[in-house]
Amino acid sequence: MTLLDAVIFLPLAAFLIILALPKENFELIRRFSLGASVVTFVASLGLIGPYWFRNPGKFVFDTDLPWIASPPIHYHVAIDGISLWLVILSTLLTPICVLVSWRYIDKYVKQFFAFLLLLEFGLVGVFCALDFFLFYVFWEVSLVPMYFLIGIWGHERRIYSAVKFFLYTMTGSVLMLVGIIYLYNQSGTFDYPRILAGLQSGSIALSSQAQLLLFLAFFAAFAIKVPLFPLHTWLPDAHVEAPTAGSVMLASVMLKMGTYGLLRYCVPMFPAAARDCAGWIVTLAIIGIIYGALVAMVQPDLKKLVAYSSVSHLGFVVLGIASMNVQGVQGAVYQMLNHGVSTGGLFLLVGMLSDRRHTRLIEQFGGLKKVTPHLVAAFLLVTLSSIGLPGLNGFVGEFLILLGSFRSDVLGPRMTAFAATGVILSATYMLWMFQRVNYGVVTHEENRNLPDLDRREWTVIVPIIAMTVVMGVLPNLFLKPMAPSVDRVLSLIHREGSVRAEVRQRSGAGR
Amino acid sequence: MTALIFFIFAGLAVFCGINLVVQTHPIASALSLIGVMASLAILYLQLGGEFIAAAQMIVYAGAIMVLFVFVIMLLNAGAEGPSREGSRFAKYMGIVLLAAFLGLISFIIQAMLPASEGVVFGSFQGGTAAEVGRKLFTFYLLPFEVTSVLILIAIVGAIVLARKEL
Amino acid sequence: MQNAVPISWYLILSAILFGLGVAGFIYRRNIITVFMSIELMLNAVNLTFISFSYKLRQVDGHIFSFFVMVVAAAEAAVGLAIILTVFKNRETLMIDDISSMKY
Amino acid sequence: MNLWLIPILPLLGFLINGLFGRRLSKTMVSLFAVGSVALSFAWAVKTLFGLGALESKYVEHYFTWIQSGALSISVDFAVDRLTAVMLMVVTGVGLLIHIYSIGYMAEEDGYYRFFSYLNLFMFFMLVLVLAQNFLVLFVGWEGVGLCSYLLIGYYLLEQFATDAGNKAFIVNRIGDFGFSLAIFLIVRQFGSLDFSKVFDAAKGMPAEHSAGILTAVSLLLLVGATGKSAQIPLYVWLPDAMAGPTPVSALIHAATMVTAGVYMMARSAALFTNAPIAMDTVAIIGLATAFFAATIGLAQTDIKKVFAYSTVSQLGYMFLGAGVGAFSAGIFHLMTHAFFKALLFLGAGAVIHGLHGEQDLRQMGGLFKHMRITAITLLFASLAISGFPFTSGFFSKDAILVAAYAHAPWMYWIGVLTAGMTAFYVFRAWFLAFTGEYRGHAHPHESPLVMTGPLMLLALLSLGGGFINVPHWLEPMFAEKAENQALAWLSAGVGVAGIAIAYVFYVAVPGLADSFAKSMSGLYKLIYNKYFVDEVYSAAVVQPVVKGSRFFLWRGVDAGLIDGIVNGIGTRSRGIGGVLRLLQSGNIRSYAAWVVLGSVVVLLAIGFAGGAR
Amino acid sequence: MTGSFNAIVPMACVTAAALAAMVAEAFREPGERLPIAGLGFIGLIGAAISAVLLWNHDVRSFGVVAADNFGLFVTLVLVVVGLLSIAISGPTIERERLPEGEYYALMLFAIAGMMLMATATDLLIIFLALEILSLAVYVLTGIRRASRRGTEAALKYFLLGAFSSAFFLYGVAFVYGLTGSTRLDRIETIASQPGSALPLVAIGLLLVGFSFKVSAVPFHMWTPDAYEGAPPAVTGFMSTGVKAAAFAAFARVFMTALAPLRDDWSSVLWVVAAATMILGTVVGVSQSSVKRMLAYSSIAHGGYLLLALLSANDVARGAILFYLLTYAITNLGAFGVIAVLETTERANDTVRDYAGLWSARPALAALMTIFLLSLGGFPPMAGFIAKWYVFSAAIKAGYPGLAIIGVLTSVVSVFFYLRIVVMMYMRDDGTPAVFPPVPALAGAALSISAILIFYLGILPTRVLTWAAASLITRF
Repeated sequence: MTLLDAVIFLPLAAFLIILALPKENFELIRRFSLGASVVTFVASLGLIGPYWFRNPGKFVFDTDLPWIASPPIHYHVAIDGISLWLVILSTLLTPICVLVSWRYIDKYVKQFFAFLLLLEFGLVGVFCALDFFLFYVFWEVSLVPMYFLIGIWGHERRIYSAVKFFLYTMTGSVLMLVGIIYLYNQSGTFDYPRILAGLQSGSIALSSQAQLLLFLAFFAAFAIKVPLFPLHTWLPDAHVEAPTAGSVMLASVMLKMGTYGLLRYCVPMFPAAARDCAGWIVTLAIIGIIYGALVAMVQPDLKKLVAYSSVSHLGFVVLGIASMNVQGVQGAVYQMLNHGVSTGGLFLLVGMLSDRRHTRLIEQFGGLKKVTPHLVAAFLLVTLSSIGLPGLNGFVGEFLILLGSFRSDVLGPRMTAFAATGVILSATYMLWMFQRVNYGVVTHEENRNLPDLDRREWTVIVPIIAMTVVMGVLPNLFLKPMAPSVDRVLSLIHREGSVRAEVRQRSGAGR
Repeated sequence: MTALIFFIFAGLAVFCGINLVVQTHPIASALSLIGVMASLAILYLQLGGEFIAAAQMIVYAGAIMVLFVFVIMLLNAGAEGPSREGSRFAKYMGIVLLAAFLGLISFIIQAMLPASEGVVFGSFQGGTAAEVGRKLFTFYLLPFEVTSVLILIAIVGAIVLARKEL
Repeated sequence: MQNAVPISWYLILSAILFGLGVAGFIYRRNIITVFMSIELMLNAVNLTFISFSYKLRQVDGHIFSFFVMVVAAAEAAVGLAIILTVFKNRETLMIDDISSMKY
Repeated sequence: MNLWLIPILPLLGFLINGLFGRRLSKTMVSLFAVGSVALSFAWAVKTLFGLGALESKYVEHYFTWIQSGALSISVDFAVDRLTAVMLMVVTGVGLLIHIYSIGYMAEEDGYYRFFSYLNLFMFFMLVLVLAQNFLVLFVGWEGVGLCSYLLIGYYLLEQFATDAGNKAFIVNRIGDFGFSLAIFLIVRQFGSLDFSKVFDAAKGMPAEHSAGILTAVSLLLLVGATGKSAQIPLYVWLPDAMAGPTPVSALIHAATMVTAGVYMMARSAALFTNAPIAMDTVAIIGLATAFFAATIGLAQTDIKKVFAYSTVSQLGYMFLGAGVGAFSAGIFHLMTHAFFKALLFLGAGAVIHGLHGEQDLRQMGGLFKHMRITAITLLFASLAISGFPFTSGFFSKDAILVAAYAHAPWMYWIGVLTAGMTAFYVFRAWFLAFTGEYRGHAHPHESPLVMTGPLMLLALLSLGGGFINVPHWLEPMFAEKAENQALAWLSAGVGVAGIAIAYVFYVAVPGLADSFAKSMSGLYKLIYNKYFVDEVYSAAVVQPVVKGSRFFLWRGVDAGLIDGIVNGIGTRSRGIGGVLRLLQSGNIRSYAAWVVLGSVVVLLAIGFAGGAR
Repeated sequence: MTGSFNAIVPMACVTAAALAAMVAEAFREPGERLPIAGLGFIGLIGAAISAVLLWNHDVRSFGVVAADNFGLFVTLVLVVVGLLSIAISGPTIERERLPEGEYYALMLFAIAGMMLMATATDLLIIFLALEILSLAVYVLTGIRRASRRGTEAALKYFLLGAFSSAFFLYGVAFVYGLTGSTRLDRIETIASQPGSALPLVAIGLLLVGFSFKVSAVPFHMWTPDAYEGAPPAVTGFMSTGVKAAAFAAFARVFMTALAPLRDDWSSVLWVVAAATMILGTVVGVSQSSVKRMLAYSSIAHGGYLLLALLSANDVARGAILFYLLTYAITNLGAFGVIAVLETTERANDTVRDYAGLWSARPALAALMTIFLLSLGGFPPMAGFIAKWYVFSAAIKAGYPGLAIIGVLTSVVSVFFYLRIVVMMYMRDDGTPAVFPPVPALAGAALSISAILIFYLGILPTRVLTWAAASLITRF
């Protein structure tokens, strides 16, 4: 029983306890969920320890217990410098989501918070699991509560969106399931490190065609989750219809399951196939970046705009991963966190606005700066972080990713230039939106007396703001612990001789 | 002689079978079925099935068919009316499928037994009541007991479904 | 015996009768006749058993057809009871009328 | 020497005012805002004195910012002679403008907001100036852009102000796009972003290797510089940026931020000088911008717009200077421009302030008697920008023009022509505002001392700033030459001629200007409407992108195609289901037929599989 | 040839219970309430105990009944089916005023028949067992005599069942003719001789007969109608029990006796399995009656089982057994919820009727969700492990294509399971539906099912080990 186990199972325990709480006592339920999630968060901070002090680069907090005897399925969890931050991101955002739902959720309160904690359990689990079977279980476990969060507490078209979300992601994940089973049949184990070692040593021999198909099976699941163009259309719907907490968890953490999967499983296991497909992946990612930005620009709905911006931002992450060098990958991981913080923050703020006005249409706002200055100030900061202003978090990620892709042999300068236009476009749509919402005169009477941030909302937004600044100014706090792990992943990716020598030299210079 | 008997009764059986299918009144069909059964009983006898031929007449034709006729009478079932919209699929596909099915089975039977021996009356005499009884109560004891349960179920079922009160 | 009938002819006869049973099932519209078609099919099977029994010089086939008869009797009891309840509910024995549940 | 104090002080001012300003009195806000900049200025002065002659670069290392693989980017500040000039300009002019703003902004609400943004700007500008590597420079670069955005949109009730802010930011982003690609290229080539390392490596490169890569880097950097310094084709944001409060125009859009491009090119001189093609491009862009902006300036009626186009034009000069290799002249002009252009704007601000917000020259006139200090200080600034002998502009502009002549004489001639136009339109503005009869309806009054004080100080600098021999000071950094007294006098003469023509048009023979404009109405309209560049951009880029995104990408591809396919699979499979369920006809006979069909198929298939055994 | 009687003890227990139920009913005073269901429980538990005692002993009786682990596992599954079915039958019997004694007796007889079918190693016994369970289930289907749909369902089921039995029997006849025996061991011996002349027509006809009972496409036509018309408890019973028994026999025949001829039947079964999975899910999507929808889902699940059967490797055997167990629990749970919700006034059978169930009966809605998600194959529910096991078998056997069809159809199937979930949780408008109270016994059964689903989903090792150990004995 390590600290990690505690972090994984605390939310589950809290979930079960909430189920036992009396359903009329809203305040108790809220307080309990808050307490539980905060405790989880604090516990998860302890996970940084080994990375900060010794920085082994390999998996720590390793727990490997047999779960199902035959086939040999283990409860095998551990984290490295990459998953560490994603775990912390999940645990950080959960209490925030609890807080933001405090008053907004007024029916089925108990179930809401229960689902939220169950979701946390699933998400944390996904990032820690090292057994494919376990991974898949967590993967799907996280799906169900989100489905309910959207479907029960969402807005008008919630059902369509919830079902779309569910089916879309499930389609991908079942293909991954086939891949997992196939891999098991070849290797006789579900243990990720062992499979990896087998693939590396050649003791699990796969034809290149099999590798390609397996890669695609895994890729399908992850690409839908990311989501990569053109598999993204579930995302705007789900985001728009979800309650604020749902949108936040979805955008901030759930999408990262896809990119995390790519980085952890897809590419390191089948580097050759990944390299073969890299051109396509990169093309899709770049299309996603530009396309998402352009479509975001013309959205009339705030949440939809943010949702499409996620498509764009996640395109950057995929780009970073596909560049397969140290800057690209570090940037990708960093951008995952950034996007979690910034887009999470945006959804929180948009949620606060729509709580006040019960609409998310941009044209229904305008002139808020005079009415709710604090909220708008926070909004501005988060917007700036989202468009990658240097000094705030978004910049570091985008910089590293683009740098990585620039230096990568897969992408190179020309592709990178295309991708970098996304930076221009992001400024365009975000600032335009910001202007329409906050500047000008108040055009709708209803907006004239909106309340500014209250104490609870301050509590929600301050951590986000703090994170944007800290991550922008001191990125090394985060980069340093992840660096050895990223190096490990990269050494896996570049393990075969198929990499052209000059390329290796070039990326070696940067390492 | 054997061949003659075969042809007569096989022909009768097929005729009655066709009649069963063609007749629109259930009583006519029932009587045709009894005809088939009787013809088959003769053929059974020819193949050495003394016991089974008797059982065919007593149990099948005698008991089961009487039940049928009884129900037909009870329900006062008349001739089928003019054809109403039924299953067009069944109507058109049926005959094709049937032909295919028959052809297949016959082909397979021919292929299976290319040079089968001729049937000689009396060359197999294992079908006597004694033989049947001996085997039935030793080797086939369990199935025999099982059928008792089967019949019990049939009784219970029939009662449950058909009893008056409730 | 030159003019003896080969055993396969018996089998083909049974196949024809089986086919006629199937035809009756598909083409007859009165439920009772349809049910009788099933009996015809069972008879055809019985003939197959007996024929094989002759060929194998075994009594087992006879016993099988005896069991088939028992089964047929049981089926008849239950089946006719079901037909009775259907008739009570609908006052019809036309099989095409019994199709309220579909799709 | 704690260089970090220089930018951090304004940042503190920003934090205090930004977080608590709402609750502080205006006095306190001004105290923190101006005080922090004053301290920063003082600390800068003290530091520079402490560092003395700055024979070599002085570097302070603080912490590693980004460490990724072998690439390590640290937050370092450095001072060399170039930085020293910039530091003084930024903190000095910045301080004056802060003081001025106390008066100018006194009536505005959101006072604290203004000062906090201004302080934030100072912070980023100083970071930009002090940066010792490209990325930190980039931080400052984007940061000042942000502040520019915020301050342009300061009057946030006005649609055009916030539009202008967006435009500024986005156009700058286009420039930054190039800049960031340049940074990537530098990393790829040199493995570092540290100025010393990169420039040493660049200098050490054999020419045949260096030309291509350095040209590429330089051109990309140039893209960034054109964005920030409002050069063709990205100048369009600057005139609109005048929507911000006037002190902002003075500080950001005249004196400091817009010159960042020039500074950056001067900083990267080691790259540019080895890339002749890039240098020529810089010069041509600068020259073209100078000329075209000047022509536009001829016909503007908004006093701030006139000065805005003049800023664009003057920045063109600086580019020209850089492009012909006269970096020190460029920086020199940068400094003098900071003085006189800040003064022009502040003076214009004083006029606007005195007229309660009126900016249209046609609504002014005869203001000399109402606001003498403003008029006189503005006159000095106008002289300086016109290159009137022995004013600051005379020295710096001529340094550039002389260098241009040495590079290519035709550049010189265009430059001189532009100088004439500059003199003309600046004095046109001055005459229209201060001479003749008052045409407006407000009650003009002179500004308080807190505003006129800075004006007077800047007037002094505009007049005497030319005697600060910046080129000499920068000599160790940029090897330079080119002295030609005759040419200098010639261009000064053209300037004086421009002033004279303006006098004729607007004072001596009133009405001449109008008839002249009428006689050339086509050209006039073209110029008055700034060559319709904004319209062309809008029609060629903005509208297609927005409309295309809305109707093609969003409605078409996203909702139509992709979701169409997805939902299509859904409805189709439901449709298939709907068709297949019809097989379930409810009819027993049909079911039986299916069973038979199945049997036949099974038998046939098994027959085939078994090879008809 | 009699040998030990032990192998038939489990079914004897159940038969005895059935007889006891009949006797009890016969001696019941009008209006008196007797715990007849309790008799059923006793009999079933007796069967379970005897099955457990027989575990690993590989006893056989009469040469035709083999109490090997495979059969015993199915027996235990059938015990579970029986217990749950009886438990959820209460509301229907009560409401429809059905003859309690006969109802339970028939159900127990059917279970006995199923057990016999699962353990039989002789085609004749399989046929007789098939008839036993079929006859009982026909009657149960039509036991609501006054219901038009119930009787129609019974008629359809009966006629088609008898029709397909004839096909099956015809197949048995051919097998007999060619091997001189109906015993599986004998058949296998002959089948494995090189150039064996075992008639393909026999295989085909047996396949048709079994396919009908497991409602594989295109022999599935009776299923939706019969499931819709029968009382929900009976539907649950037949969708699980009949399926389990039929699959056990199907597997026993095809995985042992006809295994040597695998090449001949595997391609047909491939197509049948694919068609079954696809049709079951695709048509299920367009249903509005919950029972009908679950009928199609049950067809699809049959497809997954066929996939395991087709794979015919050691994984597949365990997979079939585990799948049968989880499917039995899950599906009975779902039908239990339906049974509980039915009222005399309202069938509450359309998807729309489930609107607002969550606010009215949250526990019931939660249970239904668990059942549906398990049917959809979601971790950590048992259905996931089961599906995973099946696909695992398929991939191992070299049928990745079918496995992909399987996973994709399971996605589609999730769509229609979700429709119910959507209704229960997300549609809260409209008039509040009237839902009857939940009887204690049924409620307990449903809760236990849910717990079992989680148990099998989270800690499946023990049961998986049993299932994996249940090899079909070679004779």
